[in-house]
Amino acid sequence: MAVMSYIQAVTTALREEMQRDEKVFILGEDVGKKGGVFKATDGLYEEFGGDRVLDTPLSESAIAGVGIGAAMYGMRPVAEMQFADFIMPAVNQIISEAAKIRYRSNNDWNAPITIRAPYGGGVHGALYHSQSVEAVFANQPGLKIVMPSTPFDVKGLLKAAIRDNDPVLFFEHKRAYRLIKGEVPDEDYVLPIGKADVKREGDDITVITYGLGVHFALQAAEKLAEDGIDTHILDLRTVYPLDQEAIIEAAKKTGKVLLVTEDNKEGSIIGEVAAIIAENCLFDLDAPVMRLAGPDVPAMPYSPPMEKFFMINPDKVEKACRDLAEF
Amino acid sequence: MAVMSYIQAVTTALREEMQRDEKVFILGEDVGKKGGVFKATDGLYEEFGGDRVLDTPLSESAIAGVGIGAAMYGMRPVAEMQFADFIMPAVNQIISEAAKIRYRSNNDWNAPITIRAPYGGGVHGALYHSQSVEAVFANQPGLKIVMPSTPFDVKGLLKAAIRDNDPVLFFEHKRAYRLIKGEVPDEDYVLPIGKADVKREGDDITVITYGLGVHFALQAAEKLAEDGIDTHILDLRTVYPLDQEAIIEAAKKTGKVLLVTEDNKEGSIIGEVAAIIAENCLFDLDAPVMRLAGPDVPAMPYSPPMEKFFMINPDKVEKACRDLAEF
Amino acid sequence: MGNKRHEKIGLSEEQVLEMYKTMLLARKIDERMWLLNRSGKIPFVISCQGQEAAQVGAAFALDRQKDWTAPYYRDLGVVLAFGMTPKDLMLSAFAKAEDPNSGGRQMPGHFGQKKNRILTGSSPVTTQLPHAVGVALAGKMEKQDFVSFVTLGEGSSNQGDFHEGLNFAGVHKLPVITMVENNKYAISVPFDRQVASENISIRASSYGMHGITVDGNDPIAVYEAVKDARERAINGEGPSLIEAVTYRLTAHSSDDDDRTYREKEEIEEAKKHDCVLTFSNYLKEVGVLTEELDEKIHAEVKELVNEATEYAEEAPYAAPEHALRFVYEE
Amino acid sequence: MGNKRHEKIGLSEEQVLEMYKTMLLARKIDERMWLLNRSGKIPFVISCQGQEAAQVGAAFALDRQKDWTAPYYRDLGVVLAFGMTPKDLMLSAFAKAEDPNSGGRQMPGHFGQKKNRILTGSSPVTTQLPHAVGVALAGKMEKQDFVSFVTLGEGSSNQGDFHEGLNFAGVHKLPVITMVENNKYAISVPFDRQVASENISIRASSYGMHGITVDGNDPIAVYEAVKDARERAINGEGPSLIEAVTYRLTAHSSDDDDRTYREKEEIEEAKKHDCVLTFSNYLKEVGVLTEELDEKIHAEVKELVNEATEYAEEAPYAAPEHALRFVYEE
Ligand SMILES: Cc1ncc(C[n+]2csc(CCOP(=O)(O)OP(=O)(O)O)c2C)c(N)n1
Ligand SMILES: Cc1ncc(C[n+]2csc(CCOP(=O)(O)OP(=O)(O)O)c2C)c(N)n1
Ligand SMILES: [Mg+2]
Ligand SMILES: [Mg+2]
Repeated sequence: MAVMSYIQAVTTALREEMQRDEKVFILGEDVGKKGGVFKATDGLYEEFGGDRVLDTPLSESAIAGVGIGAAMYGMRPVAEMQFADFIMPAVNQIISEAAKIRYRSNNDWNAPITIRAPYGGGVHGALYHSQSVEAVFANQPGLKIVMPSTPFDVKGLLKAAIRDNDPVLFFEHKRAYRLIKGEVPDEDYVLPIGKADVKREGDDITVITYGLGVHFALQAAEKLAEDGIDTHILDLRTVYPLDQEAIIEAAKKTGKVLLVTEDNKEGSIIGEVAAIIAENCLFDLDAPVMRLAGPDVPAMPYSPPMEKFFMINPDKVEKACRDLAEF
Repeated sequence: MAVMSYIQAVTTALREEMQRDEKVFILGEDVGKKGGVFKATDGLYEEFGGDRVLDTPLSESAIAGVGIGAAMYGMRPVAEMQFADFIMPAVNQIISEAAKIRYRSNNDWNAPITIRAPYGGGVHGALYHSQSVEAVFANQPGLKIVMPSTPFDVKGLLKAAIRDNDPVLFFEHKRAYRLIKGEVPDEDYVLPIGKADVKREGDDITVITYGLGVHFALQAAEKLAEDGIDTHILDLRTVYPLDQEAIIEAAKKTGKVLLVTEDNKEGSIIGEVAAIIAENCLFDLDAPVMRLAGPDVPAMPYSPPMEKFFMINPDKVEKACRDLAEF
Repeated sequence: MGNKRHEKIGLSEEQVLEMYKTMLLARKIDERMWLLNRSGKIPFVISCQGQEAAQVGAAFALDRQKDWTAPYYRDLGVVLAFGMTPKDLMLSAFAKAEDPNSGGRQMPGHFGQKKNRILTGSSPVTTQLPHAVGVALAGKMEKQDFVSFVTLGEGSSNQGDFHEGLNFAGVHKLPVITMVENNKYAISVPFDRQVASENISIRASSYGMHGITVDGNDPIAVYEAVKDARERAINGEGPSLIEAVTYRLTAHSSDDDDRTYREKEEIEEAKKHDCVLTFSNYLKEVGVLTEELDEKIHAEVKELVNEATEYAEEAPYAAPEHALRFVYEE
Repeated sequence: MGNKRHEKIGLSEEQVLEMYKTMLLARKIDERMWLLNRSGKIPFVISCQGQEAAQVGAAFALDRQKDWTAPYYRDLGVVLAFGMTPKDLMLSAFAKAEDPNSGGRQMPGHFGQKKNRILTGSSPVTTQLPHAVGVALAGKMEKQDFVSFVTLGEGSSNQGDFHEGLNFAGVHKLPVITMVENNKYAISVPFDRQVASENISIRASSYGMHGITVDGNDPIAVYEAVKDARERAINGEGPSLIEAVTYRLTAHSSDDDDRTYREKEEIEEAKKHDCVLTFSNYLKEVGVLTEELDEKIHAEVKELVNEATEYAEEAPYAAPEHALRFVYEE
């Protein structure tokens, strides 16, 4: 078992899948010679050649659309969007096409494409290199949206996404790329898409979150533990469709729920999590559902004071947890 | 005061605004000579000429993008997307551009564009002429999304949208176009964007909905009244950003809340409504929040039995209301 | 006995008769659908009428056992040539469970059938173009020798996906043939308010590919152009853009009334060049088609259409709850 | 005294000196930003280096009191010519409250300033092109006599918005000039893996517009091409597409390491044609610029850059809560 960074887990999963199945190939901007702007595909061009690690023109709709076509043929394309913010030109291909191909053809066709994109803030990326875009897609049956928090989850879930027979959006937190390290088994394994994961057992309050929020919650939980507050942490891992059962169980466990996202608050996927709780756990709650999120402004500003103001962090999570515990 | 159809209210609002302000112009596919595929712009080409009722090439991203450019210059473009389903190629222009222009320029620029699109099902429109697409945009601060239910609201809100100094998405229910009629004052009036509206006062249960759902709820309420169930109906009218105050008030009023949308359930805007209630009204609720929505399948099928199965209707609303009342 | 143009380019009598029959079949299915629509039996129809020559001419120039296609909604002629049956098409028109395109989930004109390598299509225009490029890319990666054939209207050639898809194909020299069926209108918008270039094929130069404009009313001319494009593709010379100039003989769809935006005279004039008529005349002139044979073909076609209509009308709908199936793999 | 090419096209000594100074100023601001970045004072820089001639040559051919522009992130030369000051630019680099582009909300290179008719720009490439078309449409509707000028990179010319925007402009014959600054790379992807056409200007024919490729290292050639395009636009002859062939002398941005994808020799070779250098040589050859004057200009520029840097470094950030302002009209 090796300790590796979040981004190394991405590269490892890609490499192993390409070795395992020659129908797997990568396409995107700068993924080839350069190895990606974040180096997620580093070394793959050298190992697998330019045909399987394909530098495309600067055209996200074509990257998605050509990938979908190849997937319908029977290939296993892994498309990279250079930043999640730049997935927007491909929305038509993703929502109108990828999501609906199986359904509209009555199961005759399917489009097993994986679309990877780095998302998230706290990297001085300003408005267009910091966004969380999952909510745009989290109302489209036919799609799955995976947002892993740890290197272990990255490897197992990215492999699962590539092998999945339906389209999967795979959002990687760009600040986690080098910040987050963890143990990753050398062997081949997959983790189930659609299943949330308890990252910490606790009895007093429940935090439900995903991505970098999981680490912020874990850090906050350490501090809270010092004061005898025991935090239960559920990592959604797949944010669409949600793991309702796990959410209900986690909410019922403590009766006090904090939902955390770094996306803008209104319309983010934690709204749906709150709705599931409101529908299913009303009489189990000891406090109103609480949400911690980015403010409802278009996106994270560039200047450090404003960026910090926008971005969630362990302190903000801790403070919200204390308020909830004291309720 | 004239009785007119929902679509006549659209045309009336457009005509009056174009007469009032010569900076207002219309652009879209087939809006000119043909008067729009639904005839929403009928007669305007004859009255205002081809320069102000502009038939564009078949390019939604250009329709939005050119409109945004003209709006930044100081015009008041009203862009038509032929069907809401076909707004997807324009998502980048709407989310990355229109929504963020004021914020990113620190208030130096603004983009007062109105984008109209017919949405909704029950018209044998199949997967791509029936969708509710509001959830795609309902997480984008800087945008406003208006979805009126009555001819009166259409006229007042469309005028307000055109005069608004920020971008507004204005979704019109295509089945309401000719189905729904109502009184519309002859004079010029605007209704406030961002405000929900009580469409029926009641004490037993609360239904919160929008668009065609309002009429289904009103019909159901009549039947329920016969059995002594008194229904309070809140029409959201603006689905983003939501009128939190009105939602909280309506939920508290009866303590039993049914949320209705014809969109797929998971990730629809009623999830956010439920979240607002879960945050603010926990101790005022006598029953779990209940949601009635389309099933989580990509979109409405064409064949009548499957379409009917998908689509909400007064009977489904009534049944849900009874379940809630009996809780 | 006129000039046998078809022979010069290697088309046999059997082939041209088969082409003629396919064109006629497409036309007659389409006409029947209008009747069914006007009598309230099917909610919607969108037509191939006027474009059969382009569709059938192109399809016959392909290897229909091997090549892949991503047709657009008017391509009745293409899908018939690729193996879809009149029954399949009528099942789709009636939205019945057995419809191989979508099981009644999509409107007619939204083709798709895996066994015949017809990619499933949607309503938003031009999205199929990058798909066809993707299939060509896959074929190249897998060292297959098929081509991928995609069609769209001239209005649709102004979507971003046209540009992005063709540039991708051009850069990677992929075996994909794009045929724009220029019927001069996009619903109500005429060519000159829609397309800024003098014609569509000139756009090929933006993508470093071969481009040509042909008379879309002449199935032999279209056959020749597509045959040539296919050879280029197979020889590694990359993609082609073909513009087939046609005319839309019907309204845009059963929901459209074209009298508000085009003159009756224009349509009357176009009808004189109706490709089914002119091809039939050609075949008669060159002695391939006799009156007798023509009658026989008409009768056969009619029989096929009748049979298909009856079958489809009787066939059951999918159960309401079937709407819940096949969102994801089951 | 060499051949005074600038005089032949009506450029005075003052004008060419002003152009030279603007190019130099752009270069020196950019160089300073790299220093600031490398010493950890600013998080990011994206460069104009190598493209100043194209930018300044183009801007000077416009009516800078009247015309509108939608520049892209490298266009330091354009925005300086349109009235943005070194101070404004340094305030943006330091993300300070007073930055007129965005108040420190956007990265440097995201220009915008209403008083100088510089449209606000974003990061997703090519979205500005339809905006410029929209401004041109508005100008035409309002019977104004300005043009709208938009730039982008050659990689960005493969986005759908390029096609959709230019086709719109072509159909409606709008007064918009699009200049593609072809610096041969889109981050790491070279021209031939990016663009399927032989050059960019050939794409003009897809939109029925005037197209021309010019040497982007020669400000006089670019000036001439844009001047001509502007006249066409003002005379109602419609839009133009100009390709200015340049080279990107730096890495893509301060986050990029270009050694992984291009040879040092290639860059060394390009530096020989560095436009600031070659233009300075030209001006000296034709006797417009003396060594003495050049030194004076350098000193002035240095002073401007120093002043701007100091001012911006000292200037305050916006308050944290300012992040909540201006989502909607207040
Ligand atoms: C993205 C998108 N926008 C709008 C429509 C509505 N629409 C359907 S067909 C059509 C016109 C298509 O014209 P053209 O491409 O010339 O094909 P034709 O119908 O003439 O064969 C339009 C606007 C659509 N289907 N997709
Ligand atoms: C839609 C979109 N996709 C990806 C990016 C990331 N990106 C920024 S610049 C760039 C390359 C642009 O190349 P080119 O258009 O040639 O301009 P240059 O930087 O060479 O001047 C890329 C891929 C982006 N900004 N927008
Ligand atoms: Mg057409
Ligand atoms: Mg470039």
